Amino acid sequence: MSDLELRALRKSFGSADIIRGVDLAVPAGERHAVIGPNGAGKSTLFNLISGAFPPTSGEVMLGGERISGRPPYEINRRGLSRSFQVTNIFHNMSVYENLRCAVLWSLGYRYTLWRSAAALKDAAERSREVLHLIGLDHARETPAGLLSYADQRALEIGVTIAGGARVILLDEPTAGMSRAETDRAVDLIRRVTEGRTLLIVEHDMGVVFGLADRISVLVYGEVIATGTPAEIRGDPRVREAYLGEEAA
Amino acid sequence: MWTKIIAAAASVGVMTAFAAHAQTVKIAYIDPLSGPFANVGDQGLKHFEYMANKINEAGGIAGGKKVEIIGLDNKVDAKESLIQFQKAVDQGARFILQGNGSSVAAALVDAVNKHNRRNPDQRVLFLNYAAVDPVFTNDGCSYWHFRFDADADMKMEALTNWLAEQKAIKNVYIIGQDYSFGKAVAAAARSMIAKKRPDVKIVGDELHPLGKVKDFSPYVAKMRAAGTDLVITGNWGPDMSLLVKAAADANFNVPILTYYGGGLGAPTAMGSSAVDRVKQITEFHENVEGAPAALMDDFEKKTSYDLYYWRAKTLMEMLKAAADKAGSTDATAVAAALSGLEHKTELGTVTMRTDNHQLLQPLFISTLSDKVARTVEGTTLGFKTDYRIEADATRTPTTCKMERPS
Amino acid sequence: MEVVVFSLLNGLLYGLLLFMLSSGLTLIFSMMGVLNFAHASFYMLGAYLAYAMGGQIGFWPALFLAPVLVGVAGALVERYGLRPVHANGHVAELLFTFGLAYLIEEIVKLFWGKQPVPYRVPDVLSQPIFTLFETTYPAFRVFMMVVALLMFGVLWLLLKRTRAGLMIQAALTHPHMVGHLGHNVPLIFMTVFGIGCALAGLAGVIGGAILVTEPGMAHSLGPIVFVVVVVGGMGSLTGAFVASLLIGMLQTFAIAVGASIGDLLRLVGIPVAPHGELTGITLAQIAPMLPFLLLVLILIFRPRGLMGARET
Amino acid sequence: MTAIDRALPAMRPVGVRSSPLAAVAPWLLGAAILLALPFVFPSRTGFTIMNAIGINVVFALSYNMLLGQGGMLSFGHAVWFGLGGFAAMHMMVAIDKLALPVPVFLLPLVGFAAGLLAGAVLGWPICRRAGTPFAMITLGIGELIAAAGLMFVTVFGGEEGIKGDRVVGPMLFGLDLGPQGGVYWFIAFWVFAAALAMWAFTRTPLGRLSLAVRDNPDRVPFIGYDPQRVRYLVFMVASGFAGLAGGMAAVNYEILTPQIFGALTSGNVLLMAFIGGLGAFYGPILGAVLIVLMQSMLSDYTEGWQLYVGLLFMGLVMFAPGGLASMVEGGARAVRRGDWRERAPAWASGALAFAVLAAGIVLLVELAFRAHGGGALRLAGLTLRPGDAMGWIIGIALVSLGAGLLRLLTRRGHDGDTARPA
Repeated sequence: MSDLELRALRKSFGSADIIRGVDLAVPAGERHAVIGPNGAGKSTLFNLISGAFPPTSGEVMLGGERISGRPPYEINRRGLSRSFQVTNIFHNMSVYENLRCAVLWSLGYRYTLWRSAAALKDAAERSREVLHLIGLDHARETPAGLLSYADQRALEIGVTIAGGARVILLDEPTAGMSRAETDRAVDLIRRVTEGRTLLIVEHDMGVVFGLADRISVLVYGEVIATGTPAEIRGDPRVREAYLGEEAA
Repeated sequence: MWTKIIAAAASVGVMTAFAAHAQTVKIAYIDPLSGPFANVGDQGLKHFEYMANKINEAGGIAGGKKVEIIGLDNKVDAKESLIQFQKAVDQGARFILQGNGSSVAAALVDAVNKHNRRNPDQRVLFLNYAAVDPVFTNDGCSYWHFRFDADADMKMEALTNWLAEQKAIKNVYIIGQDYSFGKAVAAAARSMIAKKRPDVKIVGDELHPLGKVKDFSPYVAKMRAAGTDLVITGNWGPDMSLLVKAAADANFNVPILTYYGGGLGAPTAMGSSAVDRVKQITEFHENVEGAPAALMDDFEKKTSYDLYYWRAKTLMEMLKAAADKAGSTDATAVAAALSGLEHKTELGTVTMRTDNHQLLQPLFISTLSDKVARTVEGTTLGFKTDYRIEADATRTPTTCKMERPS
Repeated sequence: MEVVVFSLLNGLLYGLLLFMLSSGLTLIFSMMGVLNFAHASFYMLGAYLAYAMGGQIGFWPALFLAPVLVGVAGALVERYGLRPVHANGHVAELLFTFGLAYLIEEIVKLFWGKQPVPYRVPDVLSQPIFTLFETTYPAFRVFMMVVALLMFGVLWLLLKRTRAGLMIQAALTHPHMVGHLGHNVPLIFMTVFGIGCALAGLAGVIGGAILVTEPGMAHSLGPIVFVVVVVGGMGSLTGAFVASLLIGMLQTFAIAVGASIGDLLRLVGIPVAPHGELTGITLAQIAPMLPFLLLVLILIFRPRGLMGARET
Repeated sequence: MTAIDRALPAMRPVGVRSSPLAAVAPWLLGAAILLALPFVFPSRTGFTIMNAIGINVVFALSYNMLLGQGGMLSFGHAVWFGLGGFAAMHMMVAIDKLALPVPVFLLPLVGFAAGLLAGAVLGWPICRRAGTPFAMITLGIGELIAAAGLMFVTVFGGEEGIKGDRVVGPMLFGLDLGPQGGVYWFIAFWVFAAALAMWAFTRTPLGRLSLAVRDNPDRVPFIGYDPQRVRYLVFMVASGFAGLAGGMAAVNYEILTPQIFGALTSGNVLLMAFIGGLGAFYGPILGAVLIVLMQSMLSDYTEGWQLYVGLLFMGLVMFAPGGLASMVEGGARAVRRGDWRERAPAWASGALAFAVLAAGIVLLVELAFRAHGGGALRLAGLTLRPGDAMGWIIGIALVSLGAGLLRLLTRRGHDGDTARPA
């Protein structure tokens, strides 16, 4: 069964159709990449899936349950977590605090006000784990806003996966990074998404082809092809619409 | 500034040190000295300081003690007044002067009552020179509170005495600010008009929120539509100036009977729009027959205000008389002497009632005019007397059941 | 009939005064996102300056000079006060204007004292201009209406028909885009702020004479101006115009009707005691509070305002 | 517009690893100060002022819960303060009339419950918006409640308010609430308890999340929390503590008037919290102390105290948005880093320049105030009249000297006492 499924998803802003009927099924455990030229609607697609705004029509199914139309926090609680293209973390809070806030709900703490956050052993343990996983042990008490760009991106991923979501959406996690930083980021993504379902939007073709089990190509709000990296490389429509330009 | 704050903080600690000096009799004046009503508070303060000086020049009270007025800023806030009250007691003041705002007065009456009960050795008197809610000399009366201004009911009593003779007036419109004073004026007007002029119709009885109305033209339109011959209002400040201006703009020429038409700044704000239109009921205005010209000239020269609070003079003179009579400046002794005290002023004899500690004094209805001898606030306007009500005619029944100290 | 006609006239007058006061704030708020707490303080400055200058050079020159001076003062405040604070975000800006309103009031008291000043219109304008149902209508009120309508017309034309206006229009609806067009955004902000303040100053020159010129005049009008801007909607001059008239009429007619809450309830068939504490409250009593009720309701149910281009 | 600004100082991240002693030390110090104060200022005035400060400390801390912690700028915080106060006052009257066996000492809890309840009811629509619309709604609600306060005489007693007597009901801890000194211990207890509770709140999961909402409300839904819900809950708790402060006021003043709902009260608490500093938990305490002193003591010396408050506020908004607390923090950081010796000269010169500037401003303002009422300014044997040029010249010289010095110092890039916390 597919972990994440999009059915005839559409979104228009006024008269502009941004997403024009997308069908996509991502099986559990698959690393799936979405590529496409600028303005193809990749970020809008992520916003629809994560509930940032509702689709005009169509549905998003998570583990067989319809999640489209629900607010983002409910979608998150059902096990889907996303990162953002522009770093979206809590700048004035320490790295550790960022992570601890991100793990709370998944550990069953609601809007709790009768316990000390510092005394929650499981939250502390999980936060430390993630801290170690993203390699920021040394920066535990640093305010997130003072981290280097690459570290901020790592924290972005950490905040996204900290809650233990089954389905992870990463929006251009390596944008703006150097080669070496990108390699480290890919390695990190590989490790933190082990055994989970991943949907990733990425411009760096090296990353995409190195990481993804399957790839979908989004052009002008439509998926024109879905397949393994090899199939996509060989697809003439893809070459024409997208890869051709990239290669040139 | 910082040094001042530190000085202020330090003085909290040492203040008690000043308390005991009894050579001067300290009188705390608790009224707004900053904020929107600071001008009114300052005007009052200048009156009392001037009158205190007069008394000191004439040899002081109770065998040569000097009086000193201490100005304390209460920002017309009840809570802040209580803070200033405690400061006043600490500084050795056993007499409190206050007048602006019935809410403040109510808080102070209550505070003085509690204080005198809890601290019988440091009793304090509250000398109210302007808060006119009738409650202070009726259900809410206190042995420690003395009022030197006629209350809202007494002024209405006087107004309706005049109205009883004005047979041409058939329709009266009452408008006031939506708070205790405005309501008290309206209630008094309704009951007393019904008693003295049952033929007069009250064609409008309106309350509007305090200080929120910018354009009174709609109200004036209603007044005109109702065929109004006389408007009665307890409004003060901008609420009164704006009402008068709106009436003038609409060429609505009926008299507007006010409580505070001569209040500080009002003649300036209303200007010529108020001439022959605005009437006031007060215990004094500068063109009253018998007003001491030399005193008014000297007062204006020294303070740059017009003499407005005649009752400040009456109050200070009566305080002196009471202290002299008691031979002491102890609050309990002065209170006993003040209760029932009769006193002669240039305008007639005044009496402090024993049953509710309300001063009875002659009142005057006057109209703002541009043809008078003495003008106010540097304008060409001044008040001229229409009608005099004798002190005894202002007596109203009281519900006061005073608890007297044993 | 008489009451209706006069209520209309009075509502119109008050509404137009509100519009004069709030048009500048609409420009400022829409473009810079600054809900200027001190806007009514510039209105007060206009009144005081006109009073001060009127004594020297007469009313008519002051009518033009005072708003210009207020505008310059506004531009200086923007340049040396607001701009440095801008980096700290909207709350800091809001706090800045909050403090500024406080300071301007204190400074006005320092210069002109705490009492009302005798600011009057010239005799020409204080004559009655027409008589209706035996009530005269003073020329000055008509003059104020004409000025307000002219102001609306001129602003509207400037915004719709000139290059600078179109640019400001664009900035009103898409403030972040202006920078991309290569325009000098700080200069535009300063100019808009100055012009907005000048408009408030003009409202003060006229409003101060109709109402009372005293240090509390800004404080008492400040919140109402916000109501107009928020109810009218972000970036909409027409919205501010409509909202001003709406609030003017609402208040005036609420006074004219004079029914109590109990009366209204009984009108729709709910039998209640006529003089209870709640049911005895009349519309006239709560008239001045209606704008705030409107403000709260609009913000909760229609945050873009009546005609706003985008959410506040 | 909806995102609250990010550059205002945020609450300092609380060190998770700080030792137990470091966490307890400030509270021990606070308790010691509360115990010592009555012996330092034993006069009636001293108690009265300290009681007023105590009430405002709790009120300002509750305000900072909204603004400093939750990023909600409210212009109507007086509503909860007032409602809590009136609830406690009615209870106090009931204790007297019905001889209820409820100690007056516990009345702040009634205020807390009333504030919480009112915050829960009215907060529901209010918290549906954030940022500037939120601020505007609170302004509107504040005006409406203030007007209603005068209209409903049976509940709020009209202009003259409701009076009570605190010396009724059973005594707790053998404390006589009659004299001001007795009330002090009541106030001190509740200041300590409320501050501790509010500090504890910052450490709960909800407290941490409210920081997250303040920091970046757009991200919060994607970690599973509804930011609107977080704001609403914080709003309720803050209203509760404002109500508690109101309950303290009811006992202290024994009278409450609807004036309490006014814009002045709401504006004052904003001034206190901001001047003290939103960035540190103790900031509003400093602000409350300073503002109450200026309001109740400085007003004995000058009618211009409001102008000084305004100038102080504007100066901080422009040059030190972290408030007084940021200066304390700056000093503490330097001490921790151990470089305070190097910085001391810069601080001293900065303070000197500031003092010169302030002296000049004070001189000019005082002269200007005297220009209307007459009278001369007497200072250390020097008599300056507003009519003479002398005073003005000195004032202007001092201002230019101070401003010039400050400019020079900041140009040189000293991390002076006006630096903001990182």
